[in-house]
Amino acid sequence: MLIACPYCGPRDLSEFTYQGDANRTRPHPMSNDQSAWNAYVYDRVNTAGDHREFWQHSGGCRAHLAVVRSTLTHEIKSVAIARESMNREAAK
Amino acid sequence: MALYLRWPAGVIYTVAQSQRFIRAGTRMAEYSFLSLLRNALSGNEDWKPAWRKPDPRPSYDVIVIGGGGHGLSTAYYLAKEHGITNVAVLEKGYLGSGNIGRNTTIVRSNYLLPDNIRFYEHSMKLWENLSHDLNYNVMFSQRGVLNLAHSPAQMDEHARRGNAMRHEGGDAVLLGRGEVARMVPGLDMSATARFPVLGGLLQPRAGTARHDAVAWGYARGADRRGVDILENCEVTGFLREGERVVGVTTTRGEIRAKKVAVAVAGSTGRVMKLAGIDDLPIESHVLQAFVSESLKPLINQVVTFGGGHLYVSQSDKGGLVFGGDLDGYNTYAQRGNLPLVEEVMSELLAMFPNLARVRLLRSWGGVMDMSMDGSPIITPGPLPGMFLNCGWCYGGFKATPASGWCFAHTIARGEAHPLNAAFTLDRFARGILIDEKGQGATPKWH
Amino acid sequence: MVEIVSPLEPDYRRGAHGNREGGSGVTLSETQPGSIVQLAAWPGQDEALRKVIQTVTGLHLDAVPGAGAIVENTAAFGFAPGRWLVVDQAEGRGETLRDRIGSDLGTVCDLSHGRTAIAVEGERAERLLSKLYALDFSAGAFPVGQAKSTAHHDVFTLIHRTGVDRFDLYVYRSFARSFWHLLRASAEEFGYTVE
Amino acid sequence: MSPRRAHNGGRIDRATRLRFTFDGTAMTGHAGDTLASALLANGISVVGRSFKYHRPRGVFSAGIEEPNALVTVIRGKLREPNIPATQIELYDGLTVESQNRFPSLSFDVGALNSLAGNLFAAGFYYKTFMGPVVGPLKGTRFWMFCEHFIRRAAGLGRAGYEPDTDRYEKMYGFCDVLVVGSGPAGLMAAKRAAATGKRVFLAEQEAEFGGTLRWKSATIDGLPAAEWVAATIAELATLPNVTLLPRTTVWGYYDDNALGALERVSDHKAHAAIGEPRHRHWTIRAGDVVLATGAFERPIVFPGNDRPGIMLASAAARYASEYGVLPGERIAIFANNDSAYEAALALKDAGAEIAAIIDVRAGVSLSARELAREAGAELLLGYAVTSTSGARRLREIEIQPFADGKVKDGATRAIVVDCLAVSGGWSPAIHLASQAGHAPQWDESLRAFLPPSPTQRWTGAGAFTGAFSAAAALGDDHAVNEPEIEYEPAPVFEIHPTGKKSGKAFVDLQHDVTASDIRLAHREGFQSVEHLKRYTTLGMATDQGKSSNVPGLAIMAAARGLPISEVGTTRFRPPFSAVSLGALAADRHGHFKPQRLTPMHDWHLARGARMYAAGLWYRPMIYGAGGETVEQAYVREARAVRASVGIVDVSTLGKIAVQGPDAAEFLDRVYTNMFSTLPVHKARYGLMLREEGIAFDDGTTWRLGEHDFLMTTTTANAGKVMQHLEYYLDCVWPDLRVHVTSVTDEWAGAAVAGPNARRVLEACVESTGVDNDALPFMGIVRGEIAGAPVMICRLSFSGELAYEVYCGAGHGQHVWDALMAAGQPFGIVPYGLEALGTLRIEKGHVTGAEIDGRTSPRDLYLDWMLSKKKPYIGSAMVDREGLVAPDRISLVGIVALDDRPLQGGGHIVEQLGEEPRGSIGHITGFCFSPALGKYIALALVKGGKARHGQRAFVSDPVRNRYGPVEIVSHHFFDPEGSRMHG
Ligand SMILES: Cc1cc2nc3c(=O)[nH]c(=O)nc-3n(C[C@H](O)[C@H](O)[C@H](O)COP(=O)(O)OP(=O)(O)OC[C@H]3O[C@@H](n4cnc5c(N)ncnc54)[C@H](O)[C@@H]3O)c2cc1C
Ligand SMILES: NC(=O)c1ccc[n+]([C@@H]2O[C@H](COP(=O)([O-])OP(=O)(O)OC[C@H]3O[C@@H](n4cnc5c(N)ncnc54)[C@H](O)[C@@H]3O)[C@@H](O)[C@H]2O)c1
Ligand SMILES: Cc1cc2nc3c(=O)[nH]c(=O)nc-3n(C[C@H](O)[C@H](O)[C@H](O)COP(=O)(O)O)c2cc1C
Ligand SMILES: [Zn+2]
Repeated sequence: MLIACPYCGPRDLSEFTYQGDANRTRPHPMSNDQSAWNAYVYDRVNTAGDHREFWQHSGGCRAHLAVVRSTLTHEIKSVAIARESMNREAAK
Repeated sequence: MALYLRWPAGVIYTVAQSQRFIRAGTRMAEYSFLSLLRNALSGNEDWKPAWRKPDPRPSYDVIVIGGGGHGLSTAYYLAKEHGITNVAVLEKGYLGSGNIGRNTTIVRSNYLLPDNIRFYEHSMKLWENLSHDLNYNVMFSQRGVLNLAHSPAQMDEHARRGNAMRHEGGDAVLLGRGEVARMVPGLDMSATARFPVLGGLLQPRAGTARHDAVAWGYARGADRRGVDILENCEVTGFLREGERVVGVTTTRGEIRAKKVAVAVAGSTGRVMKLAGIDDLPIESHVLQAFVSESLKPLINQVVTFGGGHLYVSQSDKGGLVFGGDLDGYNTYAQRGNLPLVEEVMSELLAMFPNLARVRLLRSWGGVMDMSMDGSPIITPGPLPGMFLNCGWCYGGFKATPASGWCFAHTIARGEAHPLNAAFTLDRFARGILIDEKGQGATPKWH
Repeated sequence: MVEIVSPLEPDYRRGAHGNREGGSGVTLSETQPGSIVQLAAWPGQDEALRKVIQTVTGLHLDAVPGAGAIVENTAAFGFAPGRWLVVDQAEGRGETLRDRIGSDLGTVCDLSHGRTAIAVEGERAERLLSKLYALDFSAGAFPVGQAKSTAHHDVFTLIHRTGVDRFDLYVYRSFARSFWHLLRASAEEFGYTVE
Repeated sequence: MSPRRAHNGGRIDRATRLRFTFDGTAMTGHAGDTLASALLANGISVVGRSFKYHRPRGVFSAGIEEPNALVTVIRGKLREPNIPATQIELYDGLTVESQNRFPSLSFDVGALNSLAGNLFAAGFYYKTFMGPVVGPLKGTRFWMFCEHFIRRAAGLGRAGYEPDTDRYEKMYGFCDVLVVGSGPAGLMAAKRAAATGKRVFLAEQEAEFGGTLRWKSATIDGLPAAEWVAATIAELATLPNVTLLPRTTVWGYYDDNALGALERVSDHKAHAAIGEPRHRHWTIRAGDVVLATGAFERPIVFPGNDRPGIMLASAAARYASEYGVLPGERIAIFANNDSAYEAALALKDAGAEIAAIIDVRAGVSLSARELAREAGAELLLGYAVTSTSGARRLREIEIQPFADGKVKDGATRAIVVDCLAVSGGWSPAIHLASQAGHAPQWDESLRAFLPPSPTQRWTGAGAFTGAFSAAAALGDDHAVNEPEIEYEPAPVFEIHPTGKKSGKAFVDLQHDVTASDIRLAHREGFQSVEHLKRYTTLGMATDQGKSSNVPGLAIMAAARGLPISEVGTTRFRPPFSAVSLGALAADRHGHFKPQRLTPMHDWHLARGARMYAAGLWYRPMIYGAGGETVEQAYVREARAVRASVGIVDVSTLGKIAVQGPDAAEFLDRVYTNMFSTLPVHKARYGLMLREEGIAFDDGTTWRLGEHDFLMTTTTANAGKVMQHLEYYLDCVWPDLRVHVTSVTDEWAGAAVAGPNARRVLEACVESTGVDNDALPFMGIVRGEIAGAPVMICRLSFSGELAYEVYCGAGHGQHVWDALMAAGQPFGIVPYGLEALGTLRIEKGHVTGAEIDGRTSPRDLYLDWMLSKKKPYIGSAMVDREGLVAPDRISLVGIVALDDRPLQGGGHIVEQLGEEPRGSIGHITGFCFSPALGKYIALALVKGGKARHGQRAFVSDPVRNRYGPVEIVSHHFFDPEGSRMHG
């Protein structure tokens, strides 16, 4: 696989660490809704198809990337710097 | 090697015994040395299919989705242990096309946590008699599984595990450096090794089995007890009456059933979505495996590396069969990527520097149902009329007999057997985790 | 000032090594800068931070990922979103920068002891590094002045191309000696000189 | 007679003689020979034995698809098994051994298996060897007894136990266009791409470029094909944008146009040059890939088709044209297509007699007839070979009339030949294109699988695409003169004489899979191609069925009564051809992991430290003071700390700079306890959980400034904690203004501990006081030691008065020396991990053995650290029923009541019985406590505190250690902490 880090450019899979499913939102820290926490920590959509996920460019700039990738073909549909895209989403 | 000293008397005894037993058996198509000989003389023209290829019936008592090891053994034990024979196993491809047909064949019960030890120890006992039970040689070879230790702390961890097994009645031996060196020639035993070998934990009764034979043997066994095995029959949806699951739609038509059991390993996410269950504590990851060209006997046990994640054994055909870590990302593609191939080879050679001139023959991948604590799920539900078996991670091949045995019990009785009582879906919410590796909800690390 | 001891001692052997048939393909040297300082900007402060770098070092950095520059004894380059490394042969640059960078601009982290700087120079430099990193070292893909963050297995490395056939590598100090062995072994077929 | 070197012809260097040995017999060949051509030239016909029946086998092909002629190459003590003789370039001194025979190639006891052929039919082992159900051989014993012999009979070559000391290497390559294969199609693709200025790689698995053109009779632009190749390559070699990679097999096609390629750099040399690797493994990233991998000729299946002397027609022609070797003197051709006629002519030109061309077709093209005439061969149309004879080598073939796909009864005719060249049509080498998983398409006219539609950026060219002529491969730009050939073969894959017993007809030569095995598989229901493969092992040998798969599938299709297109083919997988494991490990062979060294590493070694590998780090375990046992050493070291003062290297602790206006808030979220209240110049012990409420890591964090913290982590978890923090900052709380940076390597650390620790510091620290006021417990000061700036924090892991002294790593040794000198008057002792462990166990501090990823903070009695005032990672889940259950295993102390050592991993039971049963927990760390004078341990035991004061037993069956213990508090020593606060 080749992941196009928005900062570093396209890089080999070996430089990246998969950081998991990006479909989950962490409940509010004060929330005591156990089922929400359980869903956040343990449940996965495990999509067969385009999957939102985090990768860290751990052997590079170390930024986390928000990636959409097909779990059927491994084709990468989009990549963004996670911190930026998270902040953008929060701003919306 | 004491076995060989006894061999002449032993074998005569053996052949006589087995023939007597087989003659006493009821069915015609029994496999034995004599039937082999008889057929050889008549040009092998009379062999019958190992299992029928029936058309689906409109309904069954139980439908088992997934013609892998677990689905097939479930059907077999439903018939054998519970007398439920109006059963169909639905397989989307050819039988055994999933992980049962692509694993590194290691069978062991050297677990740390009591729930796992008991379950896998039960499996081990079933393995020890499986070829007889199925009248199919699954080539279970109890050649021993040796986990190497490379630091005093790792020796202690192995001791903890070995002791845990021994306290549950299992077999485990802690070997010192010298014993390991004698047992496994070729290992890098030099003091300058990056991860010097200090010793290892041996489970003598553990070993390997011929993976395909397990699928075929269970299929034949189930078929002979009346189970319909439906290949090229992909489940495409579930029939529901309210909440209740009452059957499935397939590429070979609609099939109804009183109970529908799901045992589709790496496809769990996809199949359960068909039933409207979108979220499960499961991720699908690819695990690659490798086989070298065929060699004369070189490695006589299953050996695992403690300085990384690697296991290797030699198949009876002579290929070194080995694997390492997951590629480490969600995928449903049965193929991996190159960096992991290189990682696995580095680990193998760190352990066996003599193997650099051996050549890789083939590599492949399987899609694993990784659970959030690394332990399986065998449970009624999550919908009425449905039963779920998944979460096998790297380790479901060895579980094949016990998984089917427990799942059959669960399906027949509607509730878990004590052996699988801990393998629930709600254990995560309740915090009763069975986390063998202590890695938490990060499936790629289990 | 107390001397900074190199982690490469005692394996730093000056002179010519390896296959000498085709002459020396590369030169390896530890450059021992006195200051290696990381600057990290808060979102939106990149521009301001690059200005500070310019005032302090006189180096102008373009607003593109990995942009770098070098004069005499000073180099600076970006290596991650909002992060730059300033390298100086003189000690104490960290303090100067810390004084100039307020907490609303970003942070300063002194890594002068924590990173070991190794220069790889020569005709075969690109080829040598191609053995270690999954990077395209050709001039088109990796122009002079540019920097990249990468890794050779466990050895995280920042690479700054400081010449047509010169690359400055920054590796974590604790890994440096092990990495040095590998670098030398990899250079053997070209013949190499340690300066 | 037999094969021999032709008097002239071929492109070997007849002037250069090379010596080699085969099974100890000295022979010679020429530069340019492969081992296969040299063996043939030496008249060797039996080169190996087959897998199951141990049948004598000869050279069958001239390329990578060789199923038979596998040998072991020997270099000194190193053995390289299963190498096709067709792939070994001869060099002076080459030593090879034949395989799978005992005691010798010409007499092999295993060949007895052949007699029991029907018994050993496909899958026979599933039906027998199960042994008795009762008695001493019940269970798996009988099978394992048989397995012992089966394993020895199976397998091919023998690998050695000697570590391979050769060098392997990695290389990353980047190009715009990667051309795989250098036949006419590949050469043209490379030329065209190069002309546009693109960066081009041209990879060819063989030693020479040119593919089939090296031995084809064609002329191109008036030049003999081989000369045209040489000219083209010479031209490409001058271009700066072209990289030529001979001896480089592209073996794997991975995602996003990443291809694996194996370059055999020095296998063909007697000695590698200095620094030169044996193999180089390339990862090539290509913008586009051109697959020009050609095609494999396939055999026809007929009884007795495995005799030495029977080979592929193109191979026979190649031996004649390229190597000047005649594979026989009197040769027959057996074909279902025209291409073999060209081979006939080549063999004739090289000096062989072409006895006959036997073609299953009733009629052939005019040009084929012309070729047959030129070859001087009798043309036998509508015939098939139905049996062969000859002991070690082909002597005679028998033919019978053949029509409508069947052998016709009637007269058989015998033809005396010493070589039979067979062609059953061609299969494009679509392996790389298929690896990504798409199914290849069956082409009914070519009777071959063609490449699937691309899933990645590749295009195909030449024979790979089914365009089999050189003219097609070269395109319109060149004038090609070659025989006109019709490539559509007759749909005949197997000759199956009915009635008479005519011997085995092999499909997979290496694995001895016969046509009747395939029919048996069909009969038993193993009809899917994948079942067929697994049940019979068809195509699973070292050649992966390159020439045999299609005939095998065709036989199954016929048995099922289906067209081949519906039966399909088995899945292609990497590698395309076998790759040395050494090449894949590359530079990590012999250097698996880098070593991480602290700045004081050399000092430790010089002081006789025994080092301990902790992850990638090396740390002193004990310092060897002449002949001490480990226990004596650590007890001495620990005692010295309690009595006076000791010093330990703590540079390996993970250190992370946490900086920014929100740093304190961030730490409040990641630690269970509060950090925002920590004053500047103070440190605090912190505990981190995972979201699940399970303990993750612990360590002290120092507040160096309002916005500036230095976090320390355990050595083992440093990387994980760093990643954990980065994840939360990037993905969960992206709004926080915090930067984290790994500074582990920036700081050297030394802990000075013991009642005299302060005096040691007083003797060497300048620019700051270190007395209780200036430096209270958990305080931090900055100063200098011997001119080097230092940062000192007073904290204790040992329970003694202790300080951690941090300085720039490059000053580490300098400061350490100064501390040692200052400690001299107090008898300062350097101590290692064992003593460190001893001191911490006496104090009841937890480390990795207790924070093992399964324990909750309550299990470790760290609930006092769980803040009630704020949420933190894990706070929401730490109270789940499973984590607060009373029967969880919790931290306790253990004292051995029998004064014997305990060990980590030993279990604790309430009663000792016959059998070890009833574990209630296990020991996590143990030591001889110099402070208590007893063997003590920490343990995780069900019920924890509630058991204090109880009697129990250690039960450690794997080490055969049993004995009474007492369960006590884990705070063994100075529970009030008076010493460290003092
Ligand atoms: C490379 C590798 C190495 C391994 N090594 C080991 C090992 O050494 N030891 C060990 O114990 N375990 C090992 N495992 C794990 C083990 O193979 C699996 O856990 C186990 O085989 C899973 O159970 P199964 O056999 O029932 O799964 P599978 O064989 O995968 O069965 C599931 C079946 O369900 C079918 N299916 C899916 N969807 C549908 C549908 N919609 N309709 C109908 N059918 C469907 C699939 O086609 C498949 O045949 C390994 C796994 C892999 C991939
Ligand atoms: N019936 C026939 O006579 C017949 C059939 C097929 C091909 N051909 C001949 O083949 C030629 C077609 O040209 P072409 O260029 O397509 O094929 P080619 O066979 O001439 O060249 C293919 C080349 O690719 C190399 N190769 C294959 N796989 C490789 C890999 N994975 N890595 C590296 N190298 C690899 C081979 O070693 C070979 O040199 C014509 O000359 C034609 O006459 C003839
Ligand atoms: C234990 C084991 C041994 C294997 N040995 C061989 C072998 O000797 N030769 C071979 O070609 N493939 C071998 N394979 C791999 C199979 O050919 C096949 O790749 C694998 O079962 C996955 O199936 P797939 O490639 O069709 O997806 C082996 C697989 C396993 C699990
Ligand atoms: Zn990046």
